[in-house]
Amino acid sequence: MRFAFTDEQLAFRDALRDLLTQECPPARVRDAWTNPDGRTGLWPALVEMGVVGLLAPASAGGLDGTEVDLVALLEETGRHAIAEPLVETAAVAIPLLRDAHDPRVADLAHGRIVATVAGRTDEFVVWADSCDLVIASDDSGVRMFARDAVTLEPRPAIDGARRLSWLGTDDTTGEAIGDADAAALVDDRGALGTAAQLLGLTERMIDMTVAYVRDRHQFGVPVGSFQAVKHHLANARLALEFARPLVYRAAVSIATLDPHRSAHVSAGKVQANEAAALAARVALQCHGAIGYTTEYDLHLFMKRAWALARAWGDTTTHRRRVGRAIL
Amino acid sequence: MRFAFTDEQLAFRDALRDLLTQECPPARVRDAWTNPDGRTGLWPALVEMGVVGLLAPASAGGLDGTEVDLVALLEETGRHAIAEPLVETAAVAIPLLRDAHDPRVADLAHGRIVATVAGRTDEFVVWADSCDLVIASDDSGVRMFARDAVTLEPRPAIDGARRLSWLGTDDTTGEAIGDADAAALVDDRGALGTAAQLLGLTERMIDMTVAYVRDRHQFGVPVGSFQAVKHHLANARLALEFARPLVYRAAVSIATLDPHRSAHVSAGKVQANEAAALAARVALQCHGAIGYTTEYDLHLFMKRAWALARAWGDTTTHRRRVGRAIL
Amino acid sequence: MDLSFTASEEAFRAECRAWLAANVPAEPLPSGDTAAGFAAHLEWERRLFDAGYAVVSWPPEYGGRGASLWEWLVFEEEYYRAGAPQRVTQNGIFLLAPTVFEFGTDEQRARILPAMAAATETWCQGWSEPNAGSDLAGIQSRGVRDDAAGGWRLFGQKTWTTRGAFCDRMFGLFRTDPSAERHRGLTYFLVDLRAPGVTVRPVERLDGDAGFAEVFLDDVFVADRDVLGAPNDGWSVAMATTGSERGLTLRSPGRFLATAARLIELFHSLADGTERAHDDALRDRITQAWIDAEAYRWQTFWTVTRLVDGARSGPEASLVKLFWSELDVRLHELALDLLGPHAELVDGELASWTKGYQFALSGPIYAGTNEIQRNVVAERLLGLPRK
Amino acid sequence: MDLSFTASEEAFRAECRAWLAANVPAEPLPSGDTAAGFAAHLEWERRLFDAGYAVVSWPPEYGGRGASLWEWLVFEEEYYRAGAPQRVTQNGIFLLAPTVFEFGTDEQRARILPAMAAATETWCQGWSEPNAGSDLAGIQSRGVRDDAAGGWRLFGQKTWTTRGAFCDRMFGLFRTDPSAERHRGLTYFLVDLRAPGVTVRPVERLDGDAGFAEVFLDDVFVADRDVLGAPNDGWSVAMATTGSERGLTLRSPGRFLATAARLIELFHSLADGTERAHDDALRDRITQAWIDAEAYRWQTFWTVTRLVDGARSGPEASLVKLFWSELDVRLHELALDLLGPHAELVDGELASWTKGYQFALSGPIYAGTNEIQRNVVAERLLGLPRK
Repeated sequence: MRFAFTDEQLAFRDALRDLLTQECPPARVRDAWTNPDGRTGLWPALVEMGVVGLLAPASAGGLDGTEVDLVALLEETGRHAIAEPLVETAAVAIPLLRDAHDPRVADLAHGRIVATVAGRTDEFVVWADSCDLVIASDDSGVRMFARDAVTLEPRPAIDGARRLSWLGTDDTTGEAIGDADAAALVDDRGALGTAAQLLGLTERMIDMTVAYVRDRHQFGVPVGSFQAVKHHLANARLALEFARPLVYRAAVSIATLDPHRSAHVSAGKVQANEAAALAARVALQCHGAIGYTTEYDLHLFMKRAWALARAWGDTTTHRRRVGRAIL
Repeated sequence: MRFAFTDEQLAFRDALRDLLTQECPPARVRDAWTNPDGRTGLWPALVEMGVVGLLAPASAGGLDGTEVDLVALLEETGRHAIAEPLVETAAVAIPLLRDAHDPRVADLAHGRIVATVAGRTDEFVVWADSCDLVIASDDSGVRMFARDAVTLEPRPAIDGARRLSWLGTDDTTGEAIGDADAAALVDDRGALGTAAQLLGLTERMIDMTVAYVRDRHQFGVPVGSFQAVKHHLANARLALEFARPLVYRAAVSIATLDPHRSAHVSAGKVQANEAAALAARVALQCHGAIGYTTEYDLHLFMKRAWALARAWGDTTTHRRRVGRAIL
Repeated sequence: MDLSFTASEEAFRAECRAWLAANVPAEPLPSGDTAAGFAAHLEWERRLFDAGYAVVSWPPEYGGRGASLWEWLVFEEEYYRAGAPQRVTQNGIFLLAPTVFEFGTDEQRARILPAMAAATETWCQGWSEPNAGSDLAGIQSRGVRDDAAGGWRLFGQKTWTTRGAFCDRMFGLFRTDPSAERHRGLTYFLVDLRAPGVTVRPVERLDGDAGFAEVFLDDVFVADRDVLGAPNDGWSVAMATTGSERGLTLRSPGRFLATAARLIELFHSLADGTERAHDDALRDRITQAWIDAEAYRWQTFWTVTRLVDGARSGPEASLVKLFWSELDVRLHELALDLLGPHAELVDGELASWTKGYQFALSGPIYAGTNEIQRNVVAERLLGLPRK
Repeated sequence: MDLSFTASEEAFRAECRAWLAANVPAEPLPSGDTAAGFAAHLEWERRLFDAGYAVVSWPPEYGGRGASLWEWLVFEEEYYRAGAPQRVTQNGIFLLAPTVFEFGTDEQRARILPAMAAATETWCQGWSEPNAGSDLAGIQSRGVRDDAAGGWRLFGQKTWTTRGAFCDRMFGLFRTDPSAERHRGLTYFLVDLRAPGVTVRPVERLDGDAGFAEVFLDDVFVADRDVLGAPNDGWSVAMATTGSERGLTLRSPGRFLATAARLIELFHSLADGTERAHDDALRDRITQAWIDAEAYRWQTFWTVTRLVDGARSGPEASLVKLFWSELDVRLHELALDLLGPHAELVDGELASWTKGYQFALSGPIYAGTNEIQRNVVAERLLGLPRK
C-alpha cells in the first residue's frame, strides 16, 4: 500500500502549476468569456508540456501515462479554472481512441485536432465549436463524428466560458469507436476528470476567501477572526479533505481497470461535487457583496464549480449509482 | 384573522405554568423514573385544574374547551416534562368518547379513570399499567379495552419515565368506539398533542442551555460569548419560531374540523420534531460533558424529546403524509 | 383564534386577483436591473399606481388606499401568485418611506411620498461603503456644513447601491461630525443623483445585470430640506424599526408561497410520468420546502396579529430574515436539482430558476449578513453575552 | 500509487480474521462501563494479550509484535469487522502509552507498558476538572513538593474520568508551580487510585452506565518515579502529538466501516420485501454514510502513507476528529430512523443502536469539542487570525 503521488508526478504537477500561475491568471479566464471560442488559449502550451497527450502511447507522441498521473494535473487545471476541453480530449477521447487503436490519437496528442465528448446521459457538449471531433455515447456504444457532421445548437451557459451546444446526432455518419463497455468507461473517465477539476476549484475558492477575510476588516478586526467565518471555512476544508482521497482512489481504479471502478468514480464525484458546492456557498457568504460582483474574480471559479458539479453526472446520479452497487 | 391566544387562554396557561413550576421541578420528573408507575403524580392536580377534562362537555364535568385551548396547556406540560398520559387521555380519549357519546367521558374528566391510546401504526402504548382503559386503533376503526383485557408486555424505554408496553389485542373483547374516520382523528389528535409538548420541551432545552452558557466560563469568558455557541442556540430558536405557528394552526384545523386538518397536523408535527431534535443536539453540545451525565437535568428533557419526536409518527411519516396531500 | 379572512378582505382579494389576471404582462418583462428593463418596469409600476395598487397600505393622500395590514398581506399573496413583475420601486417603498412617515416633515412627506408611489421619482439606498459593510458604523463619506447656501456639501463613495444606475435619488448616511464616535455624528440625507458632483458607475452582479452601482460624491450640494430627521441623528433615524403598521418591515410570505407553488409545478412538469415522480428524496425535499413556506406564512400571521394589537417589531425580525433568506436558497437549489444539467443554461424559460438562484444567494448577505442576524438572535432574544 | 496490501499483510489479515472468528464471544459482553462488564472485558483483553493481539504495533519487549502501521490498520479493520468487544484498556493504550514511549524513562517503560498490554493494570485519564474542560489550562488541582518523602502530594478534583470507577491508575495533570501562568507550571503524574487520600465517585452517563467518575485527591502521595517527563513541563508532555508511528493517534477506520456495514445489514433486515427497500431518501442517506466511511478509510491511508514516510501528525488531526465524530452521529441517527418507534427501546438486540447513538453524541464533545477543532482547522491549517 502506498497512497501518494510519486516525486515525478508531483514535479509534473508543480511544473503545470507554475505554467498556469504564469499563463492563466483570472484575467485570462475572464477573457475566455468574450473570446470567440470561449477558451483560454492554453492548448498549445498544454500540448507542449505533454498534458494533453499524457495518456497517449509514446508511439503516438504521448507519455504512456495513467489516470493517476493525470488526476493531479487536472486538479491543477481546476484550480486555475482553465477553459479548455481538456477533460474531454485528454481524459476521455485519447484513451478511447488509444484503446480502439485509432491513429487519430496521435493527432490529438500532438494538438493537431481537438475533441469534445458527450456522456451517455448528456444533452449538451462543451466547446464543440472549436473542436474537430465530437464523440457521443449511449448505452449501446460510442460514436465519433466530424464536427461538421453533427447539429450544434448553441445555448448560453452560466459560466460564460463554457460554450455549450445542444447536440443533434440523428445523423448516421458517425463511426462506431467503442462498445457498451467503452461507453461506460467514457462516463467514468469524464466524471473522474471533472471531479479532479472540482477539487482544484474547491481549494482555490477556499484560498481566495482565506486571503480576503484575513485582509478585510470590519468592527476593527479582520473578518476572518470571527468564529462564524472560521467555522464556515473549516467546513469547506473538511469537505475537501474527505473528497480528495476518494477521487485519487478512483483514478487508481480506472488505471487498473478495477471491476468496482464505476462505484469508486461515483463516490469520488459525489464528494467532489459536495465539497465544491459547499466551498462556493461559503466563499460567497464570507466575501459578502464584493463576491457578488463580476468585477471580482470569485464568480469565475464559483460558476465553473456550479457547472462541473452537474456535468458528467450530478450528485444524485452518482450517489444512486453507488447505492445500487452497495445496497 | 386573529392568530393569537385570547387573554383567557393565556391566563389558563399561566396558571398551569405556575402550578407546574411549583409542583413539577426536574426532581419530580427524575422521581418518575423510579416510581412504580413511572408518573409524576400530578394527575389529581391536572384534573382539579380542569386540564384533563378540558375537551369534555360541561355536562360531563369538562370545560367544553377546544384544541386551541388545549394546545397552549400541552405546550406547558412539555416544558415541564410531566410524565402523565395527558395527550392520550385529554387530547385523544376524551374527545373520542365525547363524540361517541360514551358516558365514561365523565369518569375520565373527573379523574376517576385514565386512558392510554395507541395510534394506527403504534406497536406500543405508554403508561398502560396505571391506566384503566386502553384504546387501540387501526385503519378500520377504534376499539376500547379494559386494561386487564389486553396483553401488555413491558419494554424499557430510553426515557425511564415512559413505561412502554407492547400491546396485544388479538382479544375480541374490545368495544368498537369509532369508525375509520375516528381512527384518523385519533392519530391527528395524538400527533397534535405530542407536537405541542415538543414545543415546550424545545423551549425548555434552549432556556436551560442559555442559562448554563451564560454562567459557565472557559478561557476567561462566558461560554455563551463564543459565536459558535451563539449560532447553535440561534438555530434552535429559529427552528422553534417556525414550528410553533404550524402547531397552533393545526389545533385550529382540528377544532374546526378543517378538511385539510391531517396535512396541517403533519406539517406541525414535522416542524416540532425537527425543532426538538435540533434543540436536543445543540443543548447537549453546548453543555458539554455535564449534559452527558444523568445527575444533571438536561437528559430528562432530551430523552423525552427523542421519544416524542418518534411517537405518534416520526418526521418521515408525517412529511410523507403532507407530500401525498400536496404533490 | 380566527383564521379566516373577513368577507371584505375576501372581496378585496377577489378584486386584486381579477385586476392582476387582466393586467399582469403575459410575457415576463426584461430584468429590472438593466436600463431597458428598468424602464419597462416603471411603466408597469405606473399602471399599478393608476389602478390604486402601488402602495395599498399607505394613506390615500400619499397615493395609497389605507388598506389594513391583513389586506396588505392579501394583496402581496395575490401579487406574487399572479407572477407579477418585481417591484423596482421597492427600496423606496420599503426602506425609505417608513422613515419618511416617522421622521419626515409634512413638507417632506408631501413632496416625497406621492412621487414615490407614482414611480415618477425612484430611490436607491446609499448605506454601504467600501469599508462599511456589515459594520455600517464605519461610514467615512462626509457632509460638510455650508451655512451660506443653507445646506450641506457631500463627499465620498457609496457602494452596492441596488439599481443605483437607474434611480433618480438616493437616501444615505454621511458623517457630519467627524469628532463623534462611530454611530454618532451621522446624518440622513436625500440626494439628487442628477446633481453636479455625482458620478454613478454601474457594477455588474453575479447574474450579469448591472444591478449594483458605485456612487461617487464630490462636493454635492444638498439643501436642508433634504435632511431627514435631525443632523447628526442619522443613525437613530435609519435604525428605528419603523413602518411595521403598514407591513413595510415585513417580507411578504406571498413571495415564498408562490415560489414553492412554482417549484411544485416544475416537479410535475419534469417528473410526472417518469420514475422521478416517485423519488422519495426529491419529494421529501419539496414537501419540506412547502412546509417551510407555510410556516413562514403562519409565523407572519402570528406577528401581524401582534402588530395589529399595537406591538412593534423587535429582534424577532432577525429570525424572520434568517428564515426567508435561507428558505429562498433552498427553494431555488431544489429547482436546479430538478433541472439537472439544464441548470447550467441561462436562456429559455427555465433559466429564471438559475437567475433566481443567484439572486437568492444575495439574501443571506444583504440587509445584515445572516451571521450578524444570528448574533442578534443570540444576544437580544436569548440574552447571551456580547463578550 | 499502489493500493494493494502485500502478501504478508494479507496473510496477517487472514490470521487475525481466523483467530477473531474463533475467539470473539458469540454473545456481546455486558457493557464495559459497568463493574461486572468491565471485569468481563478485562478477561477478553487478557485473551487478546495471550494471543499476541493486545498491542500489535508495540515492540515485542513490551507485549507487542512490532506490526507496521499498515498491519495495525489491517488488525483494526478485522477487529471491528468481527464485532469484537470494545477495548476498555484503550485510554491507556491510546492516550498514555504514546507519551510513555516518548517521555518515559526505561524504568517507567518497563514497569508500565507490559502491565498495560497484559491488562493487569488499567488506566484512566485525569485531565478535566470542574473548571477546566475545553480550557484545559484552567487546571486547579495541585501537587505540592515533598522533598523528604521524595515525591509530591496531590490535592484537588478530576472529573469526567472515563471508567475511573474501575481502573487501577490514573494519569493526569496537576499544577505544581502556582505562580506560573496557565499552560506552564503543570506536571504529568501517574497516580495509584488505591492510594490513601483518593476517593472515586462513579458518575452515571447518558446511557445509564457509570462510565464516568469524579476523582477526589486529598494529600495523595506520588513518588518521583511516577512523574512523566520533567516537573512543570506537563503541558508539553501531554500535548506532544506522539505515537503516530504506532497508529496510536489514529481513530481506526475499521470502526466506522463496520458500523456502516451493520447499518446496511439493518436496512436489509428491516426493509427488504417492504416498500422501504425502494425509499430513495433512506437509500441516499445510507449510501452517503457508506461513502463517508470509505472516505475516512482512504483519507487514513493517505495519512498513513505520509506517516510511514516520516511525517508527524499536525493540525490535520482536527479534521479527522471532526469527520469521524460527526459521521458516527449520522450513522447512528440513520439506524434510529430505520428503527422508527423501536428506537425508543433500550432492551432487545436492536437497542445497541440506541446505546450507540448516545455514545456517538459524546464524540463531538470529548477530546476537544468540535467547536475548538474547527477553530484549530481555521487558525492552524488555513491561517485565519486568532483575534
